[in-house]
Amino acid sequence: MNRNVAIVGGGQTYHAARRHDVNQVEMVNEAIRAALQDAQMSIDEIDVILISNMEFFEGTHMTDCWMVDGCGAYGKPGVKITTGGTVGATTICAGAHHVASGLFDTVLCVAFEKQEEGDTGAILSGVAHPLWGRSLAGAAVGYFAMMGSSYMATWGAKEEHSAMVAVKARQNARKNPHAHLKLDIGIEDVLNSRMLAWPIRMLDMCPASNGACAVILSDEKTAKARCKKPVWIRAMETAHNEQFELDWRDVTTKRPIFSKACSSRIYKKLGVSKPSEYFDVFEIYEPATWAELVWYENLGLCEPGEGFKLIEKGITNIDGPIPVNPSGGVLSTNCIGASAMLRVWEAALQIRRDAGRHQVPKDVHRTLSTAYGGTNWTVMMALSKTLDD
Amino acid sequence: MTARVAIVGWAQTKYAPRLPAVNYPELAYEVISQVLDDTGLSIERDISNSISCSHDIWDGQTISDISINDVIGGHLRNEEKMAMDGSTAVYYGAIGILSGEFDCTLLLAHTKMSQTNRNIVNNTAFDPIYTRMLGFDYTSAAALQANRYMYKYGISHEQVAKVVKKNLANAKLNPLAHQKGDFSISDILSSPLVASPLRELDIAPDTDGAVAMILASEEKAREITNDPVWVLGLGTCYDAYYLGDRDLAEFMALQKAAQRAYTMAGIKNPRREIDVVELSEDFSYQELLWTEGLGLCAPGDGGVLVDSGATQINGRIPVNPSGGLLSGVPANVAGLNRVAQASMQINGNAGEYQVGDVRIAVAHGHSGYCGQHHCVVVLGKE
Amino acid sequence: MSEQSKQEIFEVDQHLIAHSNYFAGKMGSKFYTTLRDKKKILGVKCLKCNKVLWPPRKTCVFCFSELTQMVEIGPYGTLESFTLVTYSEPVHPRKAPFVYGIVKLDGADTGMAHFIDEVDIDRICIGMRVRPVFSKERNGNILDISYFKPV
Amino acid sequence: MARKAQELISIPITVDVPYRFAAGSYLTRFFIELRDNDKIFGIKCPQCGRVQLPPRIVCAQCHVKNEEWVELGNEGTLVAFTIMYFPLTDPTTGKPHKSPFVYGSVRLDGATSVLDHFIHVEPDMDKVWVGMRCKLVLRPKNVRIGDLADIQYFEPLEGQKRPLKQMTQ
Repeated sequence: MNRNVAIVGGGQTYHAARRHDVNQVEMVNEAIRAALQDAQMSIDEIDVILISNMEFFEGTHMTDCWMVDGCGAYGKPGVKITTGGTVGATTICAGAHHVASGLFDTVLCVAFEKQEEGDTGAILSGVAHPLWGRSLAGAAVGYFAMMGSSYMATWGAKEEHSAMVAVKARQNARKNPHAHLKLDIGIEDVLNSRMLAWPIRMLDMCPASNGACAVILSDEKTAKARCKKPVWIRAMETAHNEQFELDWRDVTTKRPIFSKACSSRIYKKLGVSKPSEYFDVFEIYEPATWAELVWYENLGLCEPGEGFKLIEKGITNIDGPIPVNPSGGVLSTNCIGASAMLRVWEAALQIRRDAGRHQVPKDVHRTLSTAYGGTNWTVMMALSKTLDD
Repeated sequence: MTARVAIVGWAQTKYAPRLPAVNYPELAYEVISQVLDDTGLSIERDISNSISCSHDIWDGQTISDISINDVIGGHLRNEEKMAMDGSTAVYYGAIGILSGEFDCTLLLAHTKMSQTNRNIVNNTAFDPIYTRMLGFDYTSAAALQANRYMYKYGISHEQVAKVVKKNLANAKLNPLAHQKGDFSISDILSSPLVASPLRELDIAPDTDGAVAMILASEEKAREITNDPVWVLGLGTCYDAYYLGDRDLAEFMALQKAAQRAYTMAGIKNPRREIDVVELSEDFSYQELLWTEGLGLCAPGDGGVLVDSGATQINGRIPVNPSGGLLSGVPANVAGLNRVAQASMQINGNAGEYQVGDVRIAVAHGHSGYCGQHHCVVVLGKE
Repeated sequence: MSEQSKQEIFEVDQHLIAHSNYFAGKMGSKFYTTLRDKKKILGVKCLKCNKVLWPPRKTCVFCFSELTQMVEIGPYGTLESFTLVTYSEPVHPRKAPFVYGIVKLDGADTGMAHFIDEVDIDRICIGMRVRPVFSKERNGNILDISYFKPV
Repeated sequence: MARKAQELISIPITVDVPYRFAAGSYLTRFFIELRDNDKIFGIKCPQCGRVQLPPRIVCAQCHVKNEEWVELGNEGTLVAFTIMYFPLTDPTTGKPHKSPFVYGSVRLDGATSVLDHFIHVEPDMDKVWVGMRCKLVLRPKNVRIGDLADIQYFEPLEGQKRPLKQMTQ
């Protein structure tokens, strides 16, 4: 990047299944006002506004234009970028590009989803090719079920291990006032929840949430002048995957995988050899429990086949040596368009030590966030506390 | 701007009302493989990232870049999608290169308008709480804008028809255009009424097609071509959303987007310094309104400008020598097609519709109804 | 692929159908319950811009101020623009031909897009004074106003 | 002062957009072969040799144009599966698939890609396993329309036994 870019503020709504009290514009505005307040900025100081959500999830075309009032975008530059579930992170990348280009100093990135208003089932089934598998679509659950059965058959993990992930997420969420599913549950509760597609149960999956997140980025000069605790964007990487070959669900695959390709690129950029030591906190995009275990391995936090041992030993707990998703993650809050932005914002809060009750006890200098969407796509972002970290 | 970005290649399909033999990834691949062949670049070796440009609802697929990913070289690589007009791909692509993150970016815009109904698609761009149930679409909204504009400034039907006459005549020179011909003003004013004052010939026709383009950093551009087209200025701007929020005869957002692009390009007097303009007139009257917004004449003088013949292909400031969108360019593809057409003018490659020696060209795109978001790109020669 | 070019053209008809439900928000709800129950039209006042906006919204589009003060506007208004629509689509609640207009209600600074009816199409003009005709059966949506007609 | 909760209004709208999707040159040939000749064709990448399903214009891995058609067997191996308990709605009909049912990925003989479809076995973990051999069952010719639904399901080949080592639980 030609200029250093910092996160100088951010905000989010509380996330919930029902937000009958606000329309989409009003909900987005809540996050924006929170972000401006956090950054101690007025809307007049924002140079560019980037607005994103899952395109057409709420059945509305050109949502960015509709959001203009609530975002303060009237008369300002901006564009709408969409990349599916990764879009929140893509939007922060786009914001960083805007700042690094030298054309703009301060950028407001906005991401949201009001899932209750759209027909999520119908729109999700539209992800499938219209002539290839749409009649069987909506099988995101089936996809992660196959991942789970492949994981168990290959590595000898048990359903209890995925349940441990489900419990960790919801117990962490109880410490996060913004999270959606704050459940005081144990392993038995997960195993007794409704079977959706073996071995995926209701509590193995993410919820459908309403919510928004906004993050403000600035150049180094503005950040140092205006912000007490700037968090620096150190590297970003995007990797998509081809349309029809979805090998992630098969843990034995020998083919190059988006997640490993992307992490090895970002590690190379940063000179990381041992990610579990280099990064202090991970905020990853896990739409289902089994995906979290596969992420551990794909990110190199452990050897292949060892992911379930990390959760078993509590290593990824909020107070463990490698905390993963202290916020409660996507398993606790999934306002899809905003989910990937929340991963980055929650990581920034950890660096600032502003995460409140879900702050990890250890020192946090560096974090890694991942996103997930499309047909196995990811965007990764590394943040640091200082430019020397 | 100290660092510079260049357009080093582009390719377009032939435009047609309906291309039923190909699906949209195949349509996209046609232009992607052509632009790679023309520039001698390979995805693996040269392209650092790609940006596609389309809408899920037009494509009939959720996250529709899923279907574009393979043909654009997105596998294990960086691909992003603009859910806006194609001009914004140039804007965002150039910003990515200026950021230092990328040095060679493949852009794509595609739409098959024939596969759905534009009015139903565009109805969903109206807010669901106060407007959508009334059944508006871009054509009926544009008709309100046209009427307001013509009323406010006394623009005549003949003046608006002159845009159609000029563009469809220009299109005869453009081998890729599909709507073209010599029409008299009375032919145009007697074409079937759609939504007053707009008639069939006032409205860009349903079209299928795609455009691909490659942007490069200055260093990379020098390796690729001897004829780079430089991106000198960029500007975007959002306007108010609701139809009644603004006087539809005004163009604050276009004016601001243009001002940003001109300032960046060092253009002080657009009327003198710009040699050719390719703008997005989804509807005939918009060419007049947008020429005002781009500062080519005073507010309200769009009609006078077209009367003067200045915007003719051989005029003082030719507008849409390619035939414009009225000649048949798909929604969303529009802005990227405008940039490609303007680039052809810069390089002297526009064939029969070359307007002479072009040093500065302006391309324009807009998204939403009645110009809710504008994007202006200033291009220049070495 | 000469073999393929001779193939039949294969197309498949599908619909993408999504049942959505959009919440109006508290201010929007007040607008609709007032329209439905009292046949009154509310806007919202921006004290900073000194403008009254329709539709009501919690943030001023022009200055980003938070808005709270709802005020009654209309019912009379002035036609800002209009169009006669000649085509029909399934999304239209009325059969063509019909007229759309933008009406700036008295006391408001922004316009409302809606239907215009009971009007002689040859005599309709910008600047014409109009008033709303409310639907007999009102359900809390924008069609609770049936259309505007000349005063 | 007790305040009555405000009535919150919502506006239901059904978005219904019609499409006429072009299958394109590759899928057209695939569907016609399936519909008229009971054959499944994949497409082979000239560079990496992957035989891909569905047939498509480029190999995403090599970014080269695919041109070589390869006829695949109508038998294959189950590589992943799940039992769906969730009554998934078929978006093209609006009706739910009857649950529970088995749904899996089969690698047809000769293909690199897998094909996801229904597996016609009892929804019982002991009756289905990774590595199970299956064959395609097509709809009767007179009702085929040139669609993936012309494949009814995969059914297991007879005379197979579940391998002992593969205990799922």
